[in-house]
Amino acid sequence: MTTPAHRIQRGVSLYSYQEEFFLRTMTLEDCVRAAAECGALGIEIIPEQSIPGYPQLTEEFLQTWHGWMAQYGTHPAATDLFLDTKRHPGRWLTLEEQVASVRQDVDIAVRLGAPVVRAIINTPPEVMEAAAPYAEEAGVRLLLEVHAPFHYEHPWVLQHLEVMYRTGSPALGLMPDMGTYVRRFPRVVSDRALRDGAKPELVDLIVSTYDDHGDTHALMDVVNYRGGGPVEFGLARQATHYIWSEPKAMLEHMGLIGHVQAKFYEMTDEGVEYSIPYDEIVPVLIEGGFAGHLSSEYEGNRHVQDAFPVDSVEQVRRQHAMFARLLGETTGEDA
Amino acid sequence: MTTPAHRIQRGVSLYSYQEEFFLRTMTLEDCVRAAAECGALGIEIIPEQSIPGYPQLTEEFLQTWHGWMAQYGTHPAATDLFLDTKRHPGRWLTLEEQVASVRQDVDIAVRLGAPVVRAIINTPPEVMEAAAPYAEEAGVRLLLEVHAPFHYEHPWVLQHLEVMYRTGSPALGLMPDMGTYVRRFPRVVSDRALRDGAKPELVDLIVSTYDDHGDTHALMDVVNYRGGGPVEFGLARQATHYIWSEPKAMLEHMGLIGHVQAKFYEMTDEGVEYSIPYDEIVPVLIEGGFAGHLSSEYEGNRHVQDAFPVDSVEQVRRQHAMFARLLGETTGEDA
Amino acid sequence: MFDQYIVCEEGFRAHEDGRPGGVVEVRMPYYRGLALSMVEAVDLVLDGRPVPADRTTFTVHGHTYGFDQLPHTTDDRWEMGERAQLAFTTDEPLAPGEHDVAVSVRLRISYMPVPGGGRDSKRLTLAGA
Amino acid sequence: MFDQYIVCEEGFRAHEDGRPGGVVEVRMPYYRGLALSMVEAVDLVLDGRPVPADRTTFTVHGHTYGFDQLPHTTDDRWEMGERAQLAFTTDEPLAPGEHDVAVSVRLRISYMPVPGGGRDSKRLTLAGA
Ligand SMILES: [Mn+2]
Ligand SMILES: [Mn+2]
Repeated sequence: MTTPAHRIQRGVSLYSYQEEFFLRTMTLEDCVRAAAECGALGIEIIPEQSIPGYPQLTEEFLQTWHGWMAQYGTHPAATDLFLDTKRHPGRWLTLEEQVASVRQDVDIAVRLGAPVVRAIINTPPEVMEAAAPYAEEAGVRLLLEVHAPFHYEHPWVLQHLEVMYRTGSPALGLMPDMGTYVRRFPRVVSDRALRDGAKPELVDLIVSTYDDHGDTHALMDVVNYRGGGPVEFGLARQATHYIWSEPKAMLEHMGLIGHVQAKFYEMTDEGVEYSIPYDEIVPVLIEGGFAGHLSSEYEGNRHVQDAFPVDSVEQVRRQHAMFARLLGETTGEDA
Repeated sequence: MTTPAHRIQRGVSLYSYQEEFFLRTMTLEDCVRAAAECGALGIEIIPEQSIPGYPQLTEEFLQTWHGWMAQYGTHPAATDLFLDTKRHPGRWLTLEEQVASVRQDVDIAVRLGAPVVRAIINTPPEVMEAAAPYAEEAGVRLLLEVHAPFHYEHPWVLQHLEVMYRTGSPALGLMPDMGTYVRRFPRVVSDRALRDGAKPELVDLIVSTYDDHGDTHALMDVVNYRGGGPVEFGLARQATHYIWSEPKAMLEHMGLIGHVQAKFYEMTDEGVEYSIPYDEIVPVLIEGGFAGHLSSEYEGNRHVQDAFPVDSVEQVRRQHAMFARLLGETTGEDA
Repeated sequence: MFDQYIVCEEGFRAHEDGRPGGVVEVRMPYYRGLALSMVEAVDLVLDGRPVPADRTTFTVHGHTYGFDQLPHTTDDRWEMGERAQLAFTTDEPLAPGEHDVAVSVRLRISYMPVPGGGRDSKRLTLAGA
Repeated sequence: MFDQYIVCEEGFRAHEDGRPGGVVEVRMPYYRGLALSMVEAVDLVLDGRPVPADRTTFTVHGHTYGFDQLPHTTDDRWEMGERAQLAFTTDEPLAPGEHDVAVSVRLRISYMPVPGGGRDSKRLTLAGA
């Protein structure tokens, strides 16, 4: 198999190890090491998750952080910002406060050494526009995460694209979350609903409606007509949150795409993601000349933790074995 | 103007006078008379709304009812059934109980003299199939109300169509609700939200997203990103309940369509429905050879009652003036 | 759709027999009648204090029920627009004059995935006892 | 996503100073930390009885707050996975042995139109006082 030349780098968002980090069975250093061990050298970090005391970063922490990067051969790939527009009860952050919040996260990215900042999907386009010069000066790209159920034709994303194309700011761009390419319903989610007591025939209805990419508009209603209750309604609601469209839609905006969040729910024993067709996605990224990180976002833990041990490290390892294969890297096994 | 020959009859569902009937400012007889006075001679009745003591019908009531029909020159056009699958707490009606419920409503339709029964959208296809022979024997058609957000390609409706085409039962058919052809957002609904304190720019966003027939998938999210609260969320939810598609879609199934519910929200001073293009719908019904009732369902009262006097009689009168015009009836005014 | 009509402006009165508490008349916020088994709650908050359901009774067209009886009552109905009497017992007699009366109705409507019903509150003047 | 981890199995204890009531350790069901101003409620139900919020206090990394203080506290955070101490006062001292502890956390998460958070309940044994 020959794979075209490409400049895609592999990475991991430490979001992927949330189960173990939450339960304190892995430290932050353990997370960095785990990523490095599967050859994912780009580290994406959510400061509000991983760094107690955020938004303060101590010199000691920074020294440790950069020390790990050197020690494990990793490099900071991205940070993820949140925009807490509802920080204060009863009032919204002003535009100025929102921009200040983004600037603060740009500063943090600079100190951590990350060239990219994920702007969460609720970041308004005018905040992106106002923060762009600051990010540009800081040498950091501010990338809007295009998260399900959004897509490139959605009015909200179109408003962002208008800002990006009009200003032409090199600091602005997109960060697609591959949760926008869920071709079939994640079975870890439907299996969980079954364990929670959902009626199998209603689970089938929901899953097959999703898998047929049919009309989920009134799915909740139909589940109700068929005798569903809260568990089935929850599953039906999930089905309206996932979306599928052709990954080729990224090609049109590839110039803006600086980082990809490789959301996944389950890497099977066969080494493929159950619901997201990475074997179609990765070739699109190669074709488009994508030169950023393909950064793991494991999100299956919440769906299996009730009944099974969560092994995020193994799940990420499997995803990167798949990426190495799809990216044409010569692995030890092949040699 | 010449209008093609047609066999469409005009009618009113007494649902239209719900405000006045609820408040006891109109009696049931007043409702029948009001319909007759606008030339809508087909009376659609919701027994559970209009007949205290349902499901019992006294001989005295029946005599009065048929007396009104004779007195006002009206005739029963349809009854509307509900299927209370959750009648008992903690358990669902069995299939047998559901069929028995439908049969009971068929009996009531027969006693009231109505040739058509509206089957509510939550009626399962297997209940329709099981009740069809009974309805056929009773000489009554059981018509599934195709209500927003359902349409003829929706899996739920497809299951019903499968039963209808497979059994070929003359007792089964469809009753489209014209709330499935809402081309633009009803302004009585958005005006109410403004009176309830919704931010004008968010009302504009919701209305224009609907009117552009854009993606309402994440509309609630965007309204949140833009600072919306409960009133705006309620309006966004409304926007996902209305639907628009081409009325011509009815042509394919016209053989099954035995009655049409002419849902409306506002007849303007200019004599048109603000949001539903009846000037496109009526020609489709004529073209398809529709021979049932076009039966008013006024539903604007709930959106104006907080601030304005409700005049359902005038609203229905205006709708029928419009229908008379679109159906090419010679009116006194033209003569 | 009829939330604003739930609490009737008329008929708010103390018990005739002098027991502490009274009666408020209420209508169902729905466009048809329902068997009582589908009336899940008619909750009363009087002057800001919730009145427990077991201190209220519910009367439609002369038939009185406790709220523990409603779930099993499939052969009687709260008709569309009908004024039902929600009778309640309080510790102290109601003071003459104005009171805040808030009523929330929860209905089990089969075609809806979420509970139906609605809420209303009005400031009512106690009718002369 | 972390509902089942809200109530910590360890650390459920009576007050050391003998006041009636005790402490339960709780974690936030969310994948990041939040400023305390966005923690809208941490409601405790003990053996089926709700404990009013004004009889509880909330401690993160040694800083103790009343729930009336949280809305204004934007400069301290409940970190991801951090065990906070929810201290509560009861009328009677807690009986030794097992208790039902139910905690519901409500969070104001800006990108969500509905409240975030979650709930958990566990049967916990009171640590020897
Ligand atoms: Mn993501
Ligand atoms: Mn209808």
